[in-house]
Amino acid sequence: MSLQDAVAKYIKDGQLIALEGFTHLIPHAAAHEIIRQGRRDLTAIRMTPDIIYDQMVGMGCIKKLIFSFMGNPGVGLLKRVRDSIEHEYPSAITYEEYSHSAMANAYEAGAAGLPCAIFRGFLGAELAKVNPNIKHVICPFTGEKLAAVPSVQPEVSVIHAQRANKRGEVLIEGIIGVQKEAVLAAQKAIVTVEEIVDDFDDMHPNTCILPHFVVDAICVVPGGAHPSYSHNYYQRDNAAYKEWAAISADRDLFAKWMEDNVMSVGPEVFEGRVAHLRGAK
Amino acid sequence: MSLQDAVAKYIKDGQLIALEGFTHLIPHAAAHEIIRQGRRDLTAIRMTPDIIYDQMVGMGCIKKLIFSFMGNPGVGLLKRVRDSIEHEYPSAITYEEYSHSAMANAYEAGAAGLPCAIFRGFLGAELAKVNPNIKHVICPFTGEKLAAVPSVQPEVSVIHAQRANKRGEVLIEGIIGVQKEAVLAAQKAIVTVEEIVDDFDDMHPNTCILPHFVVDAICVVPGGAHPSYSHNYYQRDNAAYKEWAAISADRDLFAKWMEDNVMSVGPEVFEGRVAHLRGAK
Amino acid sequence: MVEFTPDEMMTIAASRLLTNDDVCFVGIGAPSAACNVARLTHAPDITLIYESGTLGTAPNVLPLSIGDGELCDTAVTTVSVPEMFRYWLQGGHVTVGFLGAAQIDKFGNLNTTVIGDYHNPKIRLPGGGGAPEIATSAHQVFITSKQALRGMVEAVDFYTSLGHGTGGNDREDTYGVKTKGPTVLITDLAVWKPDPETKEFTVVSIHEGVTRDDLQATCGWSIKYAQDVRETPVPTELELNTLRDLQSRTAIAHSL
Amino acid sequence: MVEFTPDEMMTIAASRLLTNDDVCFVGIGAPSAACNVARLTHAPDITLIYESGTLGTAPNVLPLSIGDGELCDTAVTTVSVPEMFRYWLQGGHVTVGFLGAAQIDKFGNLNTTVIGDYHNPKIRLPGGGGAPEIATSAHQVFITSKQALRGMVEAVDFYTSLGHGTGGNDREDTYGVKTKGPTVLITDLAVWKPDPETKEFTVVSIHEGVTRDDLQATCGWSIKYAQDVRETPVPTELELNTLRDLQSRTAIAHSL
Repeated sequence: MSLQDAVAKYIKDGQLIALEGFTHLIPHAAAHEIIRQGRRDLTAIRMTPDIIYDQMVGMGCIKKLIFSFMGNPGVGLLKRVRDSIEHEYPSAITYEEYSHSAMANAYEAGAAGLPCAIFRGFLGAELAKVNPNIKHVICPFTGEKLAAVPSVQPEVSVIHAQRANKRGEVLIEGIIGVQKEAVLAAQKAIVTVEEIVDDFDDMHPNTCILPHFVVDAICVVPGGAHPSYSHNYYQRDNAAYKEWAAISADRDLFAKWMEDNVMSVGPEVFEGRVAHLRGAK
Repeated sequence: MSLQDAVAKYIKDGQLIALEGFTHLIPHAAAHEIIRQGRRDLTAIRMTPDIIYDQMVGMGCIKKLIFSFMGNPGVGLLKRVRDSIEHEYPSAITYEEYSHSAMANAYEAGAAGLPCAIFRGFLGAELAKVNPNIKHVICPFTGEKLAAVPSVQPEVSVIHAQRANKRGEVLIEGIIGVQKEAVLAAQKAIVTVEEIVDDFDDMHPNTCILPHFVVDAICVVPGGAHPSYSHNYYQRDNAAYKEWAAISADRDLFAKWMEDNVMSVGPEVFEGRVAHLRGAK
Repeated sequence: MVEFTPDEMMTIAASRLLTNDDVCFVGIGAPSAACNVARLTHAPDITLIYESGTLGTAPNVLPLSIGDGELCDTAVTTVSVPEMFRYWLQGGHVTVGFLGAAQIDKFGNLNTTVIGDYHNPKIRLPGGGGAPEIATSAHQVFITSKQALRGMVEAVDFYTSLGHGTGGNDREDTYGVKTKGPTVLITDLAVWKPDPETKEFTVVSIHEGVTRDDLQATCGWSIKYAQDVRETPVPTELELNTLRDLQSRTAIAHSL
Repeated sequence: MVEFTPDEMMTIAASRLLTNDDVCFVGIGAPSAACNVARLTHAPDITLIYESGTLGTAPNVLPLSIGDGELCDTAVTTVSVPEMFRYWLQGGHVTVGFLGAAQIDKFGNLNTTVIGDYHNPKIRLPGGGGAPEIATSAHQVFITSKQALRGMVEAVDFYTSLGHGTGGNDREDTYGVKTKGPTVLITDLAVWKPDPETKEFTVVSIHEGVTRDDLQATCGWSIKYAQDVRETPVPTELELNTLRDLQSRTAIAHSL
């Protein structure tokens, strides 16, 4: 399925969505397609909102963020998200904030079909006071007070993966993050991949592979993670991450960059963006 | 470390221990060493007590079993355990019984350092009435009543794995069961392996490897899983499993078999037992 | 005319109920044979899951244990046992759970735990294993059982896993379980389905050559019949050959 | 005589506190540099864990992000993020958690969430990420921070992660936390350790060329000094070369 068709079919205004990827395999191409199709009022979950959610917030797609660390990794802050939070530009967003541990547990619980996750968390941490969705349960055996958070259950999850095969199975390897959990926790899952191969013969028996029945759309977008990376395909474009700081800091520069690099192009541009990052190591 | 030394050093009478392996990689050699050293009053945890716990119960090592399925897989019942439960021969044992889901969750919670596991379980299942350690918690978000069980936290866990390297890392692949959880949940871990290699170069990045700091003793016992199997080393000895039914059914035959095949030999016999099972496929 | 045994009929009747879209949580024995016959005949794309963690497996021979190497060798991937029970079973991905039992009652409640009192057992059975949660997490449950008076009983000695409880809407009303529960019982003599109202298993088709007296003589409760009882179609040559080939490959492999 | 910058001194002083037996949960920036200098000098067997799931990693260049491919390529194994936080951090295997912050108070409570009111922020910072649970699950916590009045404050605006709370035994008494918490603060000007009773950070060694006035001018609380304040040993040539080589390899790699 084309990425355009998959986004049009599965992602609707007002939905609860997750685009995941823990620095590796971030679905940039899919995020840009969502922006191009003008989705609005999304509640967007992500452990580490970085450039793609900065772009989606800056373009007015998102009304609420659910997250645990909001930054341009290794570079700095997300200026479009800050502009929205601090100055309501282009519109105000609300947010619901957790720790990594809480969100990782919440994804795990979502994948496990549970309504909540329990863990030892937020001890002395003030988020528990400002987020009413951080509650507690008492262990019935030891009396210990454990943190409880609602499980993550997106209506649609979107991830990028290395490849799929003709049976519709999806391979993820390297830093696998919470992508498997994001897919299993969701009602629908869209996966962009570098390529589709005939089969996955000779894989290690315990490789992270998603079977066909948990994936709703597979879209081939070579380079679709750029400037994030695909282990065994191309490297991270660190320069692009650093450049984002200046683009994001200026409303007009941001608007022009989005027009030139997102709005007036399509998913096919990603392949060219990673040409210089392939085979480097 | 020799298996004799590892068992002597770490396993003491009266302890809470787990020997794990889900049909694959069952630590038979280690179980035999525990029997030879005459350990008593052990509380022995295992999802699937099969031949090794039948042997340990029959030889009087165990005072209590914690389990979820007690059988000779694909063959039938465990006659030594039944003789103990039904006729207190050679001694009475008590037991604490769960479902696979409960025990898998309890191992997972033990590995995660939590006092209990919660899951959707035992709905309409009578074990919840006869096992006082099956309790419930209420989800603070949805009000759903979820099952809760204490986490598994063995004093010592024993597993068999394919191989270790010189840094003390342990590789497990194929059907990995709950072995990683058993090791992480335990205070001490003994691992028997087929061999020690220099290093694990060229492994898949997401392979199940236990780092050195969670393993206390590594003992080389080629064939140490027999009649269970080691993926990539030798096949399961199905004939031996079938033969066990007759041996286990008769007290005298059992005693003689144990004398001949366990008490009067050592871990070195295992290598010969798997010779005909290597490379068969 | 093709000759076949009641066991073969049971396995083949069960295999016919499976589809390409099913994700089956498979137990050892008749369920395993049925699922693989389905895969090798009309449902090549069926997904078979064994609780050892092998996901999407396609064994060339039937496993003796739930964790034979063959299952791992042919699987799409093999995951840990905690993941299997948390993500794949409890996560709601299993469409059909396949169970057997030492005792079954007319509402599909199953006992594999104990004959007699739990604390003073006459016979201590293996226990539930995966069954308690398969019975409630799988979208629906198929049961296979050979008919015998001591197996098909008016009341099971112990609820290892929930079927339809005391019948009617007891499953949801008393236990809050929203999955369908047992939707079919396939024995060596007949195929049974729950009455839509009472949820009591009623005979919907009888295997060739079996009489109603045969059925009642091997069943501990008073049997009810559906309005329209058919004869179970006999195994086709393809079905029978597939099953027998599978079993002979298995016999050779397990005698190694 | 070897020349070095305050930043270099901070990183090297931090690296010296790590041992071969440590299992470090490493953050990006100064902690990452310190851990890798330790690994490349006196602690070659140290285990470094990054929250992206890379366990036992040995990067040849410093990662720009917590999930650079280099971390995975050189790791013993790479696990999922839920496993990292559940089994490895919460499971109690991390001996040293390495944290930094936008604001720190004298008890090692850290703020990376917000300047101003949480609901009406003056500056919205990135948030806690792994810090809230690293601070309480790691056996002990090392903190690195450049000294500045706006960073080293009398009271943090928001408790992103718990240090010693209000001091004394507050950490255990109020929150039930049994791990040690912050045991050292390494700044670009000095090394600080908590007073055994009050748990207030006190200066135990001052970097070469730094005066007590320099320290107080860049610290928002009234500084206490240990009885025996030393001068921090200057970087050795090996330490400095190791750090600089690492940083130049990193600069080259990141400019690709």
